[in-house]
Amino acid sequence: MAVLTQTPKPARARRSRAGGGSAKRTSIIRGMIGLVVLFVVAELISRSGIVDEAFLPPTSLVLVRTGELLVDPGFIGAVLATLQAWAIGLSICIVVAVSLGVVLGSSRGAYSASRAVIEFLRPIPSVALIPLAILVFGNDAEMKIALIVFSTLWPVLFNTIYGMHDVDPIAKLTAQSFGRGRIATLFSVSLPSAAPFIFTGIRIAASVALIVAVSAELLAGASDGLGRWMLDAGATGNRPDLVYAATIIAGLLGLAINGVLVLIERRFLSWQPALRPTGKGSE
Amino acid sequence: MTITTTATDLLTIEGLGHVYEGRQRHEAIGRLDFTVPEGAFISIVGPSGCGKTTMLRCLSGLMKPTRGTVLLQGEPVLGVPRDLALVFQDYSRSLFPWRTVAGNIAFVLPRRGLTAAERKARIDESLDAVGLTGSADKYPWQLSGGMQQRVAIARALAYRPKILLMDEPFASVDAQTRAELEDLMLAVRERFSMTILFVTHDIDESVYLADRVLVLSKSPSTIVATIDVDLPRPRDQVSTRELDQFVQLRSGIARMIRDQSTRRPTATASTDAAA
Amino acid sequence: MTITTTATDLLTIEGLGHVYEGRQRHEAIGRLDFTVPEGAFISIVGPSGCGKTTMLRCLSGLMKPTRGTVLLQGEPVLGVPRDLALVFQDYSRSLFPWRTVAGNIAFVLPRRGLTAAERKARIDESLDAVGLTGSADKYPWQLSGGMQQRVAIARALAYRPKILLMDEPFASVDAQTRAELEDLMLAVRERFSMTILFVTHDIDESVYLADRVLVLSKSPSTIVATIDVDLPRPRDQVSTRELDQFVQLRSGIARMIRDQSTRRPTATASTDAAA
Amino acid sequence: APGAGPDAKQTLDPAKPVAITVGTLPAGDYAPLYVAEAEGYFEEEGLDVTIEIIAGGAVGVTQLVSGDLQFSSATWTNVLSAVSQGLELQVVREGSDSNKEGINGLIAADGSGIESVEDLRGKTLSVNTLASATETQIRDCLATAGLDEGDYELVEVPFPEVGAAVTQGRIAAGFVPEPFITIGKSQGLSSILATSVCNETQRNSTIVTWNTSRAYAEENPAVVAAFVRAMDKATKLVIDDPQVLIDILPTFTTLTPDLAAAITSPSFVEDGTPNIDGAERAMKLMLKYGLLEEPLEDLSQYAWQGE
Amino acid sequence: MTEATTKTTWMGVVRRPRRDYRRVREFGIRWGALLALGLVWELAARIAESPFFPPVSAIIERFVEIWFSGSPSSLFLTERVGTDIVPSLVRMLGGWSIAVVFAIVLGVAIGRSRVLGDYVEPIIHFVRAIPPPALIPIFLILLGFGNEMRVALIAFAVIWPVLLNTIDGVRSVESLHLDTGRVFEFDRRKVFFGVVLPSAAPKIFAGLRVSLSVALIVMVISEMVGKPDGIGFVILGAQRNFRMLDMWAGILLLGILGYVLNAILALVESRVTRWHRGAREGLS
Ligand SMILES: Nc1ncnc2c1ncn2[C@@H]1O[C@H](COP(=O)(O)OP(=O)(O)OP(=O)(O)O)[C@@H](O)[C@H]1O
Ligand SMILES: Nc1ncnc2c1ncn2[C@@H]1O[C@H](COP(=O)(O)OP(=O)(O)OP(=O)(O)O)[C@@H](O)[C@H]1O
Ligand SMILES: [Mg+2]
Ligand SMILES: [Mg+2]
Repeated sequence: MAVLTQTPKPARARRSRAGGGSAKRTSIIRGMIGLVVLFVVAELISRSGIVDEAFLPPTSLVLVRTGELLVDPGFIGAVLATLQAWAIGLSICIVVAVSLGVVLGSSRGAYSASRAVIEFLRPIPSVALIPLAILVFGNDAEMKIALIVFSTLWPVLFNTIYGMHDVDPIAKLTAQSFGRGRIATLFSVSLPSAAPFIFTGIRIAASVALIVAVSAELLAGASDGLGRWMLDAGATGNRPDLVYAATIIAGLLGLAINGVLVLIERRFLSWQPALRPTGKGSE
Repeated sequence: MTITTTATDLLTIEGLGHVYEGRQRHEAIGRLDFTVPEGAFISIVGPSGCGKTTMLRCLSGLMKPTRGTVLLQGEPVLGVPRDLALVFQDYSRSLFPWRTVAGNIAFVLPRRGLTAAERKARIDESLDAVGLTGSADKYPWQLSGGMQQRVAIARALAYRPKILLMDEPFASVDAQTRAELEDLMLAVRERFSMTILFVTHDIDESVYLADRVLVLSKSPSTIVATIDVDLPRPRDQVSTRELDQFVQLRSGIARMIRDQSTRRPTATASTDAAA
Repeated sequence: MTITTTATDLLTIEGLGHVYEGRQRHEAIGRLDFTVPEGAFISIVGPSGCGKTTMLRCLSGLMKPTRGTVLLQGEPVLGVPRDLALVFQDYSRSLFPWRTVAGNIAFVLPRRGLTAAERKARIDESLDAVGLTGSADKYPWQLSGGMQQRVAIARALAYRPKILLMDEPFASVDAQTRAELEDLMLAVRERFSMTILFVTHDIDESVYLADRVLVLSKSPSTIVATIDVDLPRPRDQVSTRELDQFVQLRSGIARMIRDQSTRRPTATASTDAAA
Repeated sequence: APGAGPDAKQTLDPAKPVAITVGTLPAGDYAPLYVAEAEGYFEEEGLDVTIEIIAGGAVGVTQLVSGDLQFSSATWTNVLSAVSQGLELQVVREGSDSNKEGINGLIAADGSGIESVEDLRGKTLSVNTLASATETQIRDCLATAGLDEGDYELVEVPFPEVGAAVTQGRIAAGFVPEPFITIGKSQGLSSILATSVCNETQRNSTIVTWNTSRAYAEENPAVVAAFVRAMDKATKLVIDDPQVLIDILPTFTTLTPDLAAAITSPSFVEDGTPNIDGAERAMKLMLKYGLLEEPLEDLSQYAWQGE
Repeated sequence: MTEATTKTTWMGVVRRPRRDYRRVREFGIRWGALLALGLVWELAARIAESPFFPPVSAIIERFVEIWFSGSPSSLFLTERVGTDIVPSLVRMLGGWSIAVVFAIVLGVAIGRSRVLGDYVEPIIHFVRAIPPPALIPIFLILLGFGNEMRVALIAFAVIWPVLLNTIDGVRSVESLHLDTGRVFEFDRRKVFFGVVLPSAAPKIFAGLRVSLSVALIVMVISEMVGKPDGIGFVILGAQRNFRMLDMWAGILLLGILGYVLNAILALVESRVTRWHRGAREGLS
């Protein structure tokens, strides 16, 4: 009789999610390994002599500078100034973009009325608006915040709209069939169901906000902040090591922010297929 | 309790028809006219794809039919009427994955007018009725298919609707549980004086539960037969099913459905097969 | 064709057990030991939530059981074996919404070794077999629940597996179609000499189709009874079901399931109720 | 503001200081502002000064007009561009000029074969900002040396990146000011053209100007006068005592004290009265290189007439 | 639901006209809103008379003058289209396409493999938080001032939204679809193109849309150093010389470009994910 052949698939060890602690530890360790590899590669490039060390200092040196900067009160002050603008800008953005996204994602009319305006405004780069922002808001935190809000609005808005359009109609019908009105359905079905996707938007926005904050400081020479600090270190002191150290700190900030957001997501959105502890067949 | 024509009509369906538009236009419902008296238990049977789900959607106001009207106590149904609940055929998708079983049920309870203790009691009671006492804190995706289906039923029961529409609600449960759920439906119907429309593929079940069975033709569907079921109540899983009348009714309906399913032209006349 | 113990065992299940880990640990399968002879048609019945779906997932290699082994022709199953197909209980979610009905079926056909005409023939043939000839170009979400379920069946049949696992595949179709599909299963089993494991809640169906019925206890499940069905073949919807032996078998199984479902302690001994 | 009106006294009461915000950049040319602040000259004049870092001369000018800043540093080129577009500005003081060798220049890598201006023919060189005073300066110097506009290509490279770009041969030479010339020496880069003194025009041209908006100047002549006096005093101090500059540089830039001592100090202007001839020369270059379309009439109206 | 509609459909009259009407109305609303915005701007600018905020009419006039006042033989395009718009667009699309391909492939890999995700996700979140302007020096050193640097910078910035959305989309693929693929012995390619991509497509497209506007933004940033060409330089140069009309014309150009590119993308999207809309809207 016919001989059945088995797929020559190696036994893929299904990672036990039972010991959540140990699984978390493995993934942290793996992440560290990844970062270490990144720095080793960067060190090799900077030592390879492709570029003069005077201009591209060795990564190890930059890391030493990074360590020094972390205890430099002047530098920390600059970082805090940036973070403050970041936090305010992102909060405003989330409130505005999510509520706008919910309205536009659930109403056809509002969606079509806004589309042309949005599509037109969205690609206008915040950097092109810097002089105007300075004009209207002055050269300090308000200007940065305005630019942050303007540029982070879009990822959150779009992910919210997409998320709202992606809700399973049966779920919406269910709520309606139990007498929930449009608004209630919106809050109790559409919003939770779109939440993971909105959250991805927020994660994108969180780093865009950081980028815009630092860029605005760097390009507009804002009066305070990490970007201003980098500008000074580069332009008046010719200290590329310090500039790169500050760049690394910008990256580390992003990593930390993302870490916090992931924790929040695990805590509140653990029902998603991707995060289920015993995902059926998810490997 | 048998239904007489003098009872008030809760729902009046007149010339109902539905066509799914789109590139492939499909006429799902041809023309349906019937009434649902208050407190009635009506079973609906018909070949797969004949438009039963479509019909329930139209009755519940979730979908606007392309033709005809649905009147609830004489008023046209525009939105979903208060006090109406629907158990979806696609139960697994109608449960909210971000809420636990208890959370899914709590979701449909009215926000006001219930104390916390009452809410809890309702949830426990309805879970108990469908045999899921221990699963209140699980998520839907941690349950088996049949258990999910029972959660959907429990949710509808906890809502205590006046009109309950059920779309093949027992398709995924075992025979024994099914029998228990059938009796549960009869009991809650009495207790809360609900009006129930019940779509099923199980002909025995349709007869066992109902005051009246509607047999639909295949798509575009029309009513092939309206069969009043005069079996005595209270009904009993063993003795009722042994009645001659029951056996007659079910084989009559089975024959009609067979006629519909096989690929012969649709029967035209609406006949009263029994009673 | 009846199964004798001398037939080659295709699948051997030894000490199979599964525990769902997580915050709420759940032991779904207690311990299962059984064998599936080549070419057998085995029905599996058991109360809702007892672990039937879990078992099929383990057998098919989609999930690694926490205990025990599954041997396919003596080799442990690690991945999904080639030539194995599974009809999921959650049919509506297992269809690809971005492909038409025909596309869903074409998708599982091997890319090589079939000409375009052969592919088309296979698709048409399988759609025809489940009575969906006209729906080839529709999308799954344009179909009724029962039609979607039949697409899932057609897809598995078109694949022409050697081993076919089916999880309540007829739950959403009407009685007449169900009977036709039952006979279809028997026919394809003969024609392509498939080995079929068939989960169902319909006890009549389990007996009518199978060479052997496995009755599972409630969760954590064990085998309550292994019942060899010695009904003559070919089977017939009317005459087979009228046989005394058939009636005996089904009532025996029904009793066993009733014992499982009601909240009494699990029966311990595995008994051969009939045969 | 107290003492408003053209006839008011030109001094302020130190007991009731007037708050002003001054925009500038953290570089040597702007040191007098920091000195005046550090030495308390502003306080003596009745000014409470906040120093704000600006993105560049042009943006600073925008902020003057919007009222965000009361004074800010820029160049004549910035000012003339702005007034040609209808922004009302006044230059109140000149800060530094170009009359000194070694404060800026074109640098090239040693051994790259680029040793004189003539070697730049057909090559790419950099300035930090195009459409600015530095562009006109470079073009003017190269024209003096015999290179026409088509003989070379100009690209924009920020000062800190010039060293790397030149070393790697991505550009033949790049324009940098101090401290990059001094730093470059230790990295194998040397100046092939001292742009500050490349011809008579450049030798006499102003680099930094201190400006305010016309409206502010008209309404607050006493404040402007006080600001000017404090700045003049600080400028004189820096010129008289070079150590003052060396000491103050590390406080507002990231220069190390060693480097601050090593670099060529800017050429501060002793009498900072706005120089209309210098402005004329800047305008001619702007017209020549397309930064202005039409000549402006009566440049003296853009200079603060003072006490 | 009126008797009239009942009759028309009953007699088999196709319901096309109604749908066309809806389209027209949507079109009207969409452009009406933009027009209204423009009018408000025009009025406000005329009243305020700020040199920094000129009226729209003047901006449009200048916009046409700079780029669209050429001879009929050159389709009314001026020479400046060749130096301002074309190089920018080529770089932007180049960087964007490279990033998109890379991001989708990487995103699927990470979305499918927990282990790979564990290793590289921290790197991704680290690197994506670095502001592109801060990277200009490194890119300058490694790639020079030419197009390579600009394309690389654009690609670098654009990759993140697509990557993140792809990972997210892939992780939320219906697990039963993957199981179905395993049961029917789909090979990797088939799983990738047949299951994962289509089902993640809606989310990937959300990322693509965001990334398109990011690409325009970074295009402008990248044109602030190096060769003086492109839209970014036009805007920047105008800002430096206080030519507010030119600057606004440049911003208008960016808006229009963004709109057009996005419209093209939306068209592709609606083609590719037609099933999705059907599946989501078909029931209501
Ligand atoms: N969204 C849709 N678009 C187009 N056609 C549809 C849509 N939904 C259902 N149909 C078609 O309408 C017909 C009736 O579907 P419906 O779901 O009402 O059937 P049903 O009686 O509930 O069948 P089943 O017993 O199989 O659930 C079917 O032929 C189906 O193909
Ligand atoms: N992902 C999961 N996580 C935790 N528990 C689960 C999960 N999936 C199933 N279970 C539990 O395992 C038990 C067996 O589930 P399974 O789906 O195998 O039952 P079944 O026999 O197929 O039932 P049905 O006939 O209702 O489909 C159930 O009690 C269910 O609650
Ligand atoms: Mg249905
Ligand atoms: Mg199951």
